[in-house]
Amino acid sequence: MSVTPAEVRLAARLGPREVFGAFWTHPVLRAALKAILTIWVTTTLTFFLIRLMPGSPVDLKIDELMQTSNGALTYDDARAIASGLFSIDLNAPLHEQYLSFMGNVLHGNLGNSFLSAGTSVTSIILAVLPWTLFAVGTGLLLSFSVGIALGLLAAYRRNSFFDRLVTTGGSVVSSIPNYLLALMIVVILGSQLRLIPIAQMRGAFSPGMHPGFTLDFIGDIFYHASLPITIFFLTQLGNWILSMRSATLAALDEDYVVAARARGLTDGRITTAYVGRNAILPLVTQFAIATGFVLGGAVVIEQIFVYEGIGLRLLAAINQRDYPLVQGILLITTTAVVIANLAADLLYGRLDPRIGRAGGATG
Amino acid sequence: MIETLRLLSRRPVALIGLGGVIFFVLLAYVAPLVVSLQDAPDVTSVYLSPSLAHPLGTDYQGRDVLNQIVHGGADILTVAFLAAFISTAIAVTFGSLSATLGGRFDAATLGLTDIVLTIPQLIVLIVVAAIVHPSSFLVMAVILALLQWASLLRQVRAQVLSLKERDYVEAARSLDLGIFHIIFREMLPNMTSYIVIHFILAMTQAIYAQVGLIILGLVPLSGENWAIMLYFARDQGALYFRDSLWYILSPILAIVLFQLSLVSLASGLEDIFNPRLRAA
Amino acid sequence: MDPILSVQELSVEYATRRGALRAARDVSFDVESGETVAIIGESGSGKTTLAVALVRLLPRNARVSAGAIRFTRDGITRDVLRLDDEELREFRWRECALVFQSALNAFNPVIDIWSQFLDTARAHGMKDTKAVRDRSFELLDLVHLDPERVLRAYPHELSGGMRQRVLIALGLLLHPALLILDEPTTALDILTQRAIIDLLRELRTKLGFSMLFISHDLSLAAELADRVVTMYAGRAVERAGVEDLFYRPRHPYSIGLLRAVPRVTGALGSVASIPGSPPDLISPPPGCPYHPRCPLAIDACLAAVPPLLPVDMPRHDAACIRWQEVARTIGTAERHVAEKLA
Amino acid sequence: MTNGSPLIRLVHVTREFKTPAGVIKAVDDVSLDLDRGEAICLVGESGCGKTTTGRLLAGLLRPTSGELLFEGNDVWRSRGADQVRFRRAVQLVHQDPYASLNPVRTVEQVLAAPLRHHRKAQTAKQARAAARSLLQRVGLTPPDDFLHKFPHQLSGGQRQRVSIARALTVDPRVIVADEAVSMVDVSIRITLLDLLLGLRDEFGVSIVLITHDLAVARYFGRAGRIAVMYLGRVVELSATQELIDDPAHPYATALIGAIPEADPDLTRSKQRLPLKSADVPSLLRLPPGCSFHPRCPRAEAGLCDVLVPALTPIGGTRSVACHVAVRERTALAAATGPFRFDLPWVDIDKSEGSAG
Repeated sequence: MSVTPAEVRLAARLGPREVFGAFWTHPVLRAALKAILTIWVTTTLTFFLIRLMPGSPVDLKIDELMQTSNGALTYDDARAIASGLFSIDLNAPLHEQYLSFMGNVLHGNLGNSFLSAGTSVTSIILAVLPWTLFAVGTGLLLSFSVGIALGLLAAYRRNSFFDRLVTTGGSVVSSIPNYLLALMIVVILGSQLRLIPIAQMRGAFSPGMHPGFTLDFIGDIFYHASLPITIFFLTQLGNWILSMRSATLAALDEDYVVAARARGLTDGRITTAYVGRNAILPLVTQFAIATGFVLGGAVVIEQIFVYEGIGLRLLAAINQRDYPLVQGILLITTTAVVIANLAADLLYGRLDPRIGRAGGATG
Repeated sequence: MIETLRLLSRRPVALIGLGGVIFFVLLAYVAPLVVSLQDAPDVTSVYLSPSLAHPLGTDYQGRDVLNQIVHGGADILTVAFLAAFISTAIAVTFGSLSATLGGRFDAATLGLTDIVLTIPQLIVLIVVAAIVHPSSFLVMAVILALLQWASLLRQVRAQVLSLKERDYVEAARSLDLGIFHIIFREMLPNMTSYIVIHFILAMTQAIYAQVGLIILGLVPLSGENWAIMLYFARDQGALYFRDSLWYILSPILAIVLFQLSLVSLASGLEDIFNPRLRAA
Repeated sequence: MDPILSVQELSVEYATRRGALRAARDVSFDVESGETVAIIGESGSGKTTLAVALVRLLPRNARVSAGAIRFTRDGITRDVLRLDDEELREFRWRECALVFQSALNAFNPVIDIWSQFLDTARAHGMKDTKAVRDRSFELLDLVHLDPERVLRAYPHELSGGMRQRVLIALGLLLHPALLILDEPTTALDILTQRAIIDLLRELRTKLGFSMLFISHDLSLAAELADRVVTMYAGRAVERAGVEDLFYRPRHPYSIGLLRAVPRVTGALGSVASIPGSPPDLISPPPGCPYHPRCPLAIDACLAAVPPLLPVDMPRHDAACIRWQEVARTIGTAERHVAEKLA
Repeated sequence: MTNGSPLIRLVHVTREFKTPAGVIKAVDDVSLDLDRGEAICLVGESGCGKTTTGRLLAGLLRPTSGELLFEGNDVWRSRGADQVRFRRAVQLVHQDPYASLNPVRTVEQVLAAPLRHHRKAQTAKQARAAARSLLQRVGLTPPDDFLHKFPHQLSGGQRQRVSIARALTVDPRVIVADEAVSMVDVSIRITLLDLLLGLRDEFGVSIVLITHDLAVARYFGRAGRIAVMYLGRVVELSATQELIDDPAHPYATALIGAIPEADPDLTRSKQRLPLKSADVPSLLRLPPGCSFHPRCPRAEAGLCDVLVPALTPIGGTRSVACHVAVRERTALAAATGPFRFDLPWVDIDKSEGSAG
């Protein structure tokens, strides 16, 4: 096969930027690249924040070590001990510290916790992360499905009493910060009316329960997660209702819906395949954004309900200055959110043929 | 402006929102000038129920709750306003620059924006706040702003991109009216409504994040504010006492009502500025 | 024999903040079997409102305030305005298919074309997928498209002309007696428009349905129509056979429209716009709505709305009290109205 | 009509656009001259490059290659005063009357801004007086009824008149009207066209009317020329009446034949040139040779699908870019073809490249 001059020129120009450019234009690769870049930026940011801030955790630890030893340790001794604790060589130049840190991260080694020496950060995270994902995921999915149904209904019965009730209620509840709603539940339903045994519901599951696929255990974890789930459900519900309502209203005005009615399609088919399917599209992307937001909110919620998830652990780590753990948790949550976004991107491509089959140029 | 107010007056929700916002601004900035701060503890009157002397009861140290509510708004509102201002300024400046300059600057801004949008912002905020320990309004506002400029930037950029292609902007270019005319006379007036609405929503976000951080105790606690009241209410276990109801509910309601006012004002304005409604 | 479609004194109102907007008023016309009727008028003349009112697809803020729509097929006459929801659903598309102005937007963007054919067939009780498929193939062949490829495609993968043809094929799926086309070629290029016009003419001869099409484009009416209804400010102001309307118009507005459109070939003639602009439909002028723009208007034109009455030719009606003056200036055998008027 | 010094010239201008799916040539090797006071129409279907050509003429787009000359100077190489002079000399009237005026500015603001900016009016009072007379000129009378109106208070036709008045604030030499009447009501199109023609007669303004509607082009350009474009190229350029009566390019023939006429006898008896295909090729995948050959009933294998025809003079004011038409018409005129040497070799390279 002969090589045309054009191909030679193309080959010569395949520098990093061209390769990067090619990635950037392909939708799936682009989403993946963005995901990796996001994780890298967050990780790097926290690395430098922890080491370079005035009064950084490393300095604080050194101070703490010197103080607790009542002068027995010199600054250098304390620094050496801190070095070991952070599992980085504080004497090495910063870029080497950074490279070795990133190397460890790539190998899945997030270091060890300060406090419980010898426990890996990874194992701590693995113990608490599922509970948060369970509560957040259940709450989000519930609010998403209920919100979509109510939003659709509200749009169909535009300006009815039901519509006003649902939209006003939804927007009021969603403008209340979720942790304040949590506080109100604790105060009013828990302390004042004593309808909910707040103290019993702490933790991810009851003491003495054996994890496993038993009905008891599953019931128990739902019992313990019920308050966080309720909060995530209630505070997200309004957003879904309002978004779905306006997306449905927009879809109802579309020519293809009028055309479908002109074709005599049944209302059921029009609602599901013509109105609903198109209205839900923009909400898929919103779902990913909501994941990040709700996961962040979980920190405060878990604190209020004392639910043993990653948020509670993160705060404990912050208060105990267990920085490797803080860093690890941040990395993992970022990854989780980024994956959710990636999934949403890919799902969107599948749901909307106009995106998925890019390149099929119109005439 | 007058037109806006006239339209506003026809929307009860927006009007209630506007009234609420004005009420809270007066409460936070003017009322403290009238009512002096009473922060002396009085152990004989802990957790009193509402009465004429203490319309909202007293706290765990016997201090008047209403007095604290009056004095506890300014900090929250100031930080929220500053944060919204900074993030809006960043978003508008870089969003329009990005759209106007295009090329690598645009690509870089857009890439960064995409990344910031994907990061779980509140968690990063918690970690950053824990490390930085923001002790001044400005630092606090900057940290909050740094995490919320991204979505507005994308929208401003999209707006400018679309405005740039409008026929009337092209006409202004070909009439050689100059870049200042194009930006300040042709484009910005078409974006103000949009920016105002997002400014208001940015304030609600800043309040959400700010109060959350304070309740978690991640921000140095000094002075009086609604969020600090809640922090101490939790810290002192007031959540679990039956007679502390008003002490806890007061700051919660203050924050919630202010948020609600902002949100209804924003949605009212949105209705008003919506060209479809306006044309009708 | 009864006409397929008979519209009598139809009025449609939109509720707006400023008051009731009367988009169509006392409009009457018939479509006979096998006949093509064109409704022409400018934007705001109420012609699109009329089209959607015929299959009761008006937007929420609009309602039919008076009149009757009768549809007759195989000796059975139905009053469309009295059909209940289920009867109406069955009536739509089976008796009367509506081909929309913008064919791209008439298809659900996230479903492929085959599913949209199937949806339509199933909604009208055609359960046999194989039969639907055969019928779709047959129709797409008729409109000169590759059925295999088109049925698998999503709407955005087809060009504007192809989508318009697919929509026409879909319109014929259930053998309707009447095809309503709303500005069927407005968004299309000239050569594509020509292909669609030729296609419609060919299909009409082959399949023998009636057509009602709605357009601002006089030349389309000249091409396709047997009879023409001119609309102005929501009213039918003239109703005539196509030759009568183009060569022997009896309403000053029809003349104005004819003079406003230059020809590409043939004599250029005298071309001129109609002075002024269409009236506000919420508070229209008293009397004849056209009088502020009409060169022949007299005081009597302000007194009352002129009814649509027969003029000096058979099956030709005009809503103008001065139609005789019009006839005097135009004559009865004039080829080019515009030249005569110059 | 190239009488030595045309006002504006496009010389072998090409304009490419990057799209996600690849680079397209919206305008490919177009040359066009415009004299003082001339009315020329660019006609073609969507995607033919007529709008891009108009924007290139107005200096709003930079050519990828080729030159735009204004009074003999290369606009994109000139600086300072020359460039400013050119900018104001060419003004645009857009298609969409609902998008061409800023919704938040009154008619007076729209007209006063350029008057004040370019020192044609020193005070607000002078600007208002000038705005009044401009409104009068474009037929918006009495002007005081319009000065304080916002665009949404005007009809489509009135907005187009304001757009024209706005263009006149800087005393332009050329007005490029891009589909300026296609979105206004049928009944008032002719007055708008007459208004533009009046400006030409009164001030000697040259006018480029871009339109998809040959009937409009014929009316407007009855004393001028028409350039027919297809997929980025000018395929025929002729005096209007000649082009209508006797089109040389098969595409022009097909187009004229295909247009329905507002006259039942005329339109039903029209001669039509049937095409081989109704599908317009994508600009991304242009066929080699003449881009019309896959649809052209007169295309010759081995010629039309290989060589790109250049726009070639065939006598009088006429030029056509068609191998077959050029051969027939020049044979008719008993002229031998020196034109073969005019074939642009660059394009032949390209067509071979894309064929291989």
